[in-house]
Amino acid sequence: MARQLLKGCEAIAEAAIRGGCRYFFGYPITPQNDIPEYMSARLPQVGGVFLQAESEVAASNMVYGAAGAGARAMTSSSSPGISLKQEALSYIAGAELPCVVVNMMRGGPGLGGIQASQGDYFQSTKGGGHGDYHMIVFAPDTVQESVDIMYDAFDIADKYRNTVMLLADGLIGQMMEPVTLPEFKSDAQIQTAKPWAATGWHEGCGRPRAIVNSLHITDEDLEALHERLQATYRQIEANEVRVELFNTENAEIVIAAYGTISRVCRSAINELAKQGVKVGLIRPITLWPFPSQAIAQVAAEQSVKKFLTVEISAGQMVEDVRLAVNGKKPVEFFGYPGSRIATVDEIVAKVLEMKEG
Amino acid sequence: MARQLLKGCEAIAEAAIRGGCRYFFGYPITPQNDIPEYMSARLPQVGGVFLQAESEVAASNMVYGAAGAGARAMTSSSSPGISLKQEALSYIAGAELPCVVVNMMRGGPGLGGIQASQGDYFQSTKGGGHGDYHMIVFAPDTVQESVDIMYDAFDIADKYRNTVMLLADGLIGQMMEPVTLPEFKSDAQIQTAKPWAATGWHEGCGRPRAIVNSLHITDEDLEALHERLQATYRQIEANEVRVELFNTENAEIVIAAYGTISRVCRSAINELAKQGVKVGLIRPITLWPFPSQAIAQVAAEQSVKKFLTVEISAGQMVEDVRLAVNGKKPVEFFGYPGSRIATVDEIVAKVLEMKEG
Amino acid sequence: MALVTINGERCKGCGLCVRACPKNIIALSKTKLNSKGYQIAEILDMAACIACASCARTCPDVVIEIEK
Amino acid sequence: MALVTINGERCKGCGLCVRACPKNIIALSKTKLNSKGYQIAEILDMAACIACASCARTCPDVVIEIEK
Amino acid sequence: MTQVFARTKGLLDVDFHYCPGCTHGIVHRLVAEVLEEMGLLDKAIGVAPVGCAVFAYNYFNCDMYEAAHGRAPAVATGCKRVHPQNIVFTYQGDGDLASIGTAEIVHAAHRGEKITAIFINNAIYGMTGGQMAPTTLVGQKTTTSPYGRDKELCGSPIRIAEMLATIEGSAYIERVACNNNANIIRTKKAIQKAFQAQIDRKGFSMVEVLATCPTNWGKSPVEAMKWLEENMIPYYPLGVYKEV
Amino acid sequence: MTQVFARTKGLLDVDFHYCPGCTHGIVHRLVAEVLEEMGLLDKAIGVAPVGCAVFAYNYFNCDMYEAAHGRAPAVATGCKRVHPQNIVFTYQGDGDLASIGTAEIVHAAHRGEKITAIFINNAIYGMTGGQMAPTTLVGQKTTTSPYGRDKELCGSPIRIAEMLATIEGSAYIERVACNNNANIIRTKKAIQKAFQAQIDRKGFSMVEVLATCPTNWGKSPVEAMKWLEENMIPYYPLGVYKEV
Amino acid sequence: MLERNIFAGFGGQGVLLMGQLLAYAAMIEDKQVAWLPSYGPEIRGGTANCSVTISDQQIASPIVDYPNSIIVMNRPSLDKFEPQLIKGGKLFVNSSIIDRKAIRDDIEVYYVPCNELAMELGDARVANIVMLGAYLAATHCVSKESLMDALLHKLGERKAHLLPINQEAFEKGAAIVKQGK
Amino acid sequence: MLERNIFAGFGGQGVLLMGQLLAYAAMIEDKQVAWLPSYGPEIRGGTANCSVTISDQQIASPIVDYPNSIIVMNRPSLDKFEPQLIKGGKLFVNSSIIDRKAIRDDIEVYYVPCNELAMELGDARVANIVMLGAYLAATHCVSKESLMDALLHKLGERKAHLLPINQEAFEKGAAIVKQGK
Ligand SMILES: Cc1ncc(C[n+]2csc(CCOP(=O)(O)OP(=O)(O)O)c2C)c(N)n1
Ligand SMILES: Cc1ncc(C[n+]2csc(CCOP(=O)(O)OP(=O)(O)O)c2C)c(N)n1
Ligand code: SF4
Ligand code: SF4
Ligand code: SF4
Ligand code: SF4
Ligand code: SF4
Ligand code: SF4
Ligand SMILES: [Mg+2]
Ligand SMILES: [Mg+2]
Repeated sequence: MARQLLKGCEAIAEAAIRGGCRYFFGYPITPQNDIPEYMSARLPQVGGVFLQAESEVAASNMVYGAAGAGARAMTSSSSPGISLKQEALSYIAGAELPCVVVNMMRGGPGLGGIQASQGDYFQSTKGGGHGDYHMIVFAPDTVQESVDIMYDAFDIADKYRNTVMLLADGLIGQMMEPVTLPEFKSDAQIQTAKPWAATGWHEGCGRPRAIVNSLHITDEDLEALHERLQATYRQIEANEVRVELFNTENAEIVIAAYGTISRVCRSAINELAKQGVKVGLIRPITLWPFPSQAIAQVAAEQSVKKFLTVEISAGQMVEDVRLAVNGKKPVEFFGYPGSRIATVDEIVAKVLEMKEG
Repeated sequence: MARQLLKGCEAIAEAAIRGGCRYFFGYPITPQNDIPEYMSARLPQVGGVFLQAESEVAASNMVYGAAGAGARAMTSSSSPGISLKQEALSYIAGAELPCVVVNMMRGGPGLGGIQASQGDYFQSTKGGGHGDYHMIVFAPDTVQESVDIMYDAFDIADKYRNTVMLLADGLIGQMMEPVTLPEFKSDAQIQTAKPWAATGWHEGCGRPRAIVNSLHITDEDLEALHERLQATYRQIEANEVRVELFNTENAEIVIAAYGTISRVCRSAINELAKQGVKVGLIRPITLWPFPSQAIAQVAAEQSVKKFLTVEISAGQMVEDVRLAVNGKKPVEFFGYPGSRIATVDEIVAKVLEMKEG
Repeated sequence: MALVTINGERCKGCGLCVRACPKNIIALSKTKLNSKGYQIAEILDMAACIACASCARTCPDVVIEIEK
Repeated sequence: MALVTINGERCKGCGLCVRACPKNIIALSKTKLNSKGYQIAEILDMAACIACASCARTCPDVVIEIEK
Repeated sequence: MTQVFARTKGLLDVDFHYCPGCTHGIVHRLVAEVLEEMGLLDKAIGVAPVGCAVFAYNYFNCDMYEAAHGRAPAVATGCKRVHPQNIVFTYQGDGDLASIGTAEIVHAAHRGEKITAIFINNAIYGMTGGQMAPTTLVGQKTTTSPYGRDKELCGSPIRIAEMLATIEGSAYIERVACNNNANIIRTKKAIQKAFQAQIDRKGFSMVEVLATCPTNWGKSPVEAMKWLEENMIPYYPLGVYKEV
Repeated sequence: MTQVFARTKGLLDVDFHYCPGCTHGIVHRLVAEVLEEMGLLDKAIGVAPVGCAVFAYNYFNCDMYEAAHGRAPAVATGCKRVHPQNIVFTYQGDGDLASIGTAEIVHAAHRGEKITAIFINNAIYGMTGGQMAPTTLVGQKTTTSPYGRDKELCGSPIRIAEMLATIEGSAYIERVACNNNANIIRTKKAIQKAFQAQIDRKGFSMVEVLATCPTNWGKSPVEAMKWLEENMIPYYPLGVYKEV
Repeated sequence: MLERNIFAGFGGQGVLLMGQLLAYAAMIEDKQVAWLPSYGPEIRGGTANCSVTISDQQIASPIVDYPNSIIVMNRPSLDKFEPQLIKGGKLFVNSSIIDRKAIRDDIEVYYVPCNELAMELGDARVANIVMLGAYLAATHCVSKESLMDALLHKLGERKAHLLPINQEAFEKGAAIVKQGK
Repeated sequence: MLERNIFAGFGGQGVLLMGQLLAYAAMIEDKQVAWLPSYGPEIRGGTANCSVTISDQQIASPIVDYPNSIIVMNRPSLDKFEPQLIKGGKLFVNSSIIDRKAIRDDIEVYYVPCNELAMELGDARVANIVMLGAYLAATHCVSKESLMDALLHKLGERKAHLLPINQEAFEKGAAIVKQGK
């Protein structure tokens, strides 16, 4: 299949459409405007609807409405806008609705800057909204991987009736790389049965009356919801973990990193290899569920002496790495919070320092 | 001093006023309505202002405005409302403003129910908003402790130019217990120097022009902000950790729990003591900064075989406990997510089971 | 003649039907409480009823039915 | 006589003053670029200026000052 | 004998949870009757608010949503865009629609969203225990205006029908009251017209219903009706504010 | 020689970051001049929006805030309540005020908040690269209405001045334009009156300024002015909508 | 000493107040106390209950799983709470409107016709105080004086004239228990 | 093969496009490629730059810390990027508007009077293509044919008539380098 040179945001938008997305509700914010802009031009061509909402709050509640109506709906935004969606994301979890959300992170806190950042790791993986819920969080490191993830995101969301988030630093969205776009999914693939969706109802229409709702007023109801959710989360943890291991065999030091910075680490690893230092890379592709088992396995390797987590944040994923390593090996952190990006040189130096120390 | 029988919410409100709060911006939501209601009656009596905002979003931005104007301002809400405040909380962090926020948690996700819950632990401690920032999070277990914390909350907020959050399950707010209220802080204590605040300016007025702002547009500016913030956080971690240890000496099993459920655990511990089982309790009073050191010390004790974290959530604080214990001892979890509350019997049984296993 | 049926179990004794009746023939029972403890509305003089349905229209709990 | 001073370094060559001048005596320079590369506005015929300040009022970058 | 008045099939056969004399019940019945009479029940999709009517999903005999506080118009928009042939309505209180949900209702109107909003203005936050609403009258005591609503501090109550009528996209806007027989009949007509505007795809429609909250007003249901007549109707004039 | 026109002390002596011909600069100057002339600079506290005017805090010679997108009225409220004797104003774009910040501006007006909003309606989202605003005209092409704004899909543009004028708490509401000398003078007068309303504690005041965004309209600054005259003014009639 | 009580009844029966009065009296006596309402789901109407824990030591859990005493003012509350009472615990039943007897035989039961006794005093609203009188006569959890102080505090100046009738109600309730002995 | 390039200049000089053309050409040749704009702070105007990494293997970091080649279209870009070039790297300077020479002597420098050559062709807008011609003549990073294909793709049908002038511009740039040799 022919490769195309596409900007990350545009590739993501096209992949979403080919993966079945027909409803997009969004609000402008840099650096993800190419997604809504692309959608506004493209969705009408495939019989879909693009709507610019009055705010991120409204956009995410429109997604709730469209998802509850049985559609494949998504929204995208960047950090401040994603913060505004937290209530709705929690409602979507409480109502067990499937949808897809893109967060093209920028530097925070506050208005911050639009520099590349991974400062929203915790917000995305631990639940920025209230209550006990999880989103399935994917963190691609290339435009092609963004496409591949987005293409299947709606299937996964539908399967678990859960939000799928694509979490990327702004670089991924602004970068152009050659990509191979997959074929459009067929209508049959797209139109999953959703007997719980609000579509208009009458007695005898073959399903119970739909109530799309996140209110679970009695202890019993709320408990039942939590039991369903936790069961779903266990299933997701069992089925959906994705991770890439690179050079971990016989590695002395293993770096954990995701997204763009993982590519910088890869360069550093190549560099170190030239110097005869064996360094491996664990690249979580799903941030939740987190590839704890894979990390624990690597941590159990004799050869592995230390871990280093590199982030474009002040040390967030490092906690999950530490939890996975569980004290078996030291886990260090290197990175800057959401403005500066650690360079190959810095990472090399850090690794060499760890090797000495 | 005379004890008074007060509802948690009312006691918190009165303590805030005595601690210097003069501006309250809120929006109704159960189970914290007693706070704004009390404030609406009481603040005008002390020359303060109560304002019911049009939403939680507005309320938190009014706090940003009032805090930026140099005032001691607060807001309070409950889970869904707190989710709506995430953007503003991130802005407040980015602008380095001091303020106080109460989250009287309820069951989530979504509209959930108003049952007692601790489901917002992650949101509060890891940053529910975007970007790398922290709030100082207090979790009282009695009405008196709520009062004591709230009374000093504004001092701490001012000291670090940071948000202080009081995080409690709804029970704390609804419960009545005898409390001793502290005296009103003096005006001198309340009116900390805030040369950065917007108060009206002219050349030669003795301070630079105030710019209350969370936009840090250049890499250098954003980096400088992060350096300041991280330095502040390290200072807070050094100075502000609060934790209560109960019966940890020679304990075989140590329970970690905060808020109301820690009191249930205490009953369980008393019960177990009667059966000759030595169980200790670590009760974090600050959830961030987390008492990791204290836990690590306890984990290092010979006598301690296992840890048990008990929560009214699906297992959130347990991660911080595991990080602190760092693999030295097994850390188990018991609890229900935000509806049912583990009973004394259940905790006793769980501990006995751990003792066997 | 009209027949007004009040579903007593669902009546909440709010008295709005009493106010609405142009014929003043509805009253809250001094004696009949339903299982929730509400005083039930009663028709005092069915013969005087003109089946205008004012009572039913105002009843917030939709407990009144009318035939003619 | 009026004196119109244009701060060339700050002018962005937007041409709004050109449009605003009732006397049509302002034009963008074909030759003078400032350090940011903008064509600077120039007064072609200062004598004709009536000091109406239309140009200054419309200048978005507040680069025009007028004396009389 | 013929049936003069019977319970509509638009309502499920369950008890309302509302307080005695709460007018939410009256408006529920009217909406349900209109849906039934216009043959819309199998096309209708309703959106319950956060407010005392939060359980509306248990009462209307059609597919329902429960939306986040104030966001019913956004939820309805998401639904309507997916099912343009269905009839989508929101049912919202004054805290929900006129306070936290201001942006959502204004922009549903602005987009000319083909939905219908039933707006229950009872001048108070019912569910949460009687706090001040943007519609609370000046001087009215509530749990967050314990000294009476102070105009200097929090302004005069907002008139939503008038405000939304200025927006091009709104096709039908009327304010009614459910205080007596005649007005209840008018309320039903207004609801009919609002749904008709949606069917005709003319744009956004809203019916503002002046309502009571006996519990939080601290009045008997009958006294509450009188208070509504004497205080609310003068400030909130009834009538059609927009019809295209 | 006497000074006929000089740069106001209300502006700091720095370059604007705006595009060539962007009318934000004109309105900045007018606000700054009014503050200086009314002797308000040492009392004034401004709130910059998120939008192209985000850096307004670098330009106005008084204490300033930068607020979250759309929340300037809430921030201004927080500030004004603490400093009732100060003069607090917001400066907001149409994305900021008429879209995401709808609830905040409506309720600032509703409370009769003693603040002044300067509202720059340039029919587009400038800063983020020319997306559709609620004020974008029907048919206007933007980066999110690439086929031109479709009335059926997203309604007709919202008229904010008219809408806010229906609210009791608003004391002064005027719509002006900055397209020519006469209108610029009128704009300045409107800003004066708006601040005066605040000084007199009459309530909320707002000046809506029809403005251009040459960059995102894809027009030269001069063409943009013409487009404003030919397209915006007819849809957005100039005038005083509220004066108490 | 560690007393765990549950007060339960209909919304309007003043059960939350009963608990508060007891809690207040205990505080006057310098005891530790925790009053906890069940503020449950946001549904209107229905039953209300609160628990009051009194101790001379710091109170660990304020949640009452195993009450020493249960005071039930209506039938649903009896049905719900009777099974939770500890063995040997005390059950106070408002026999005016509860039409059944206790089922358990491993507890002490007191039947108090609260509404009737209150009506005898001409004020149905003091039924809860009647019950408190009975409760205290049986448990001696706090002194009568402390309870009267608590009552006075709650009534405030504006309603201080209601003290006598409340006192009478209290005595009537207490008498029932003393008679029973 | 691993080529790391930085293209830099004023906003209107088409530097992002230069990078995209190179990236597209590399893709046509089945190479791995990553184009990364510096999309920096949300401030209007100022300079623009992008980096293009080309490799026959998977590209690890798309961020270019040490470029092999630097193409600068204005003076600020020269000042900023010259120090970053690797030893022995190639520096392409738009000598039409850059008034200084390179400082370093451990690099290869090509001075290309892009604007003048473009003006010779009567279209100032093709200055960037002139530069691309020079760049490719020196680096042979992709073939001329691939670049022309890329150009044709970018121009699209509507602007296909502009291909000849672009080709000429390309040749003019290439000639400068070849002459220099
Ligand atoms: C985000 C959020 N804020 C606040 C609440 C709490 N809340 C529930 S209902 C309600 C107001 C209800 O008032 P109204 O809309 O007037 O409806 P009514 O009960 O009067 O019918 C509020 C503030 C909530 N559930 N969610
Ligand atoms: C919560 C949030 N959403 C979106 C943005 C992105 N954003 C920045 S400016 C802007 C719109 C600016 O448009 P407008 O208010 O019309 O101002 P203009 O630039 O046209 O003057 C947006 C959507 C943001 N910073 N924060
Ligand atoms: S139908 Fe009319 S007359 Fe008959 S009882 Fe009802 S209100 Fe009275
Ligand atoms: S209106 Fe209905 S609920 Fe109210 S008293 Fe009459 S019958 Fe009963
Ligand atoms: S002052 Fe008036 S006449 Fe003179 S140059 Fe300016 S616009 Fe023209
Ligand atoms: S209006 Fe100002 S910036 Fe524009 S050309 Fe004239 S002087 Fe220059
Ligand atoms: S609280 Fe008010 S609005 Fe709510 S059900 Fe009761 S009477 Fe109705
Ligand atoms: S983008 Fe538009 S509004 Fe923003 S500075 Fe440029 S011209 Fe002005
Ligand atoms: Mg209401
Ligand atoms: Mg704009």
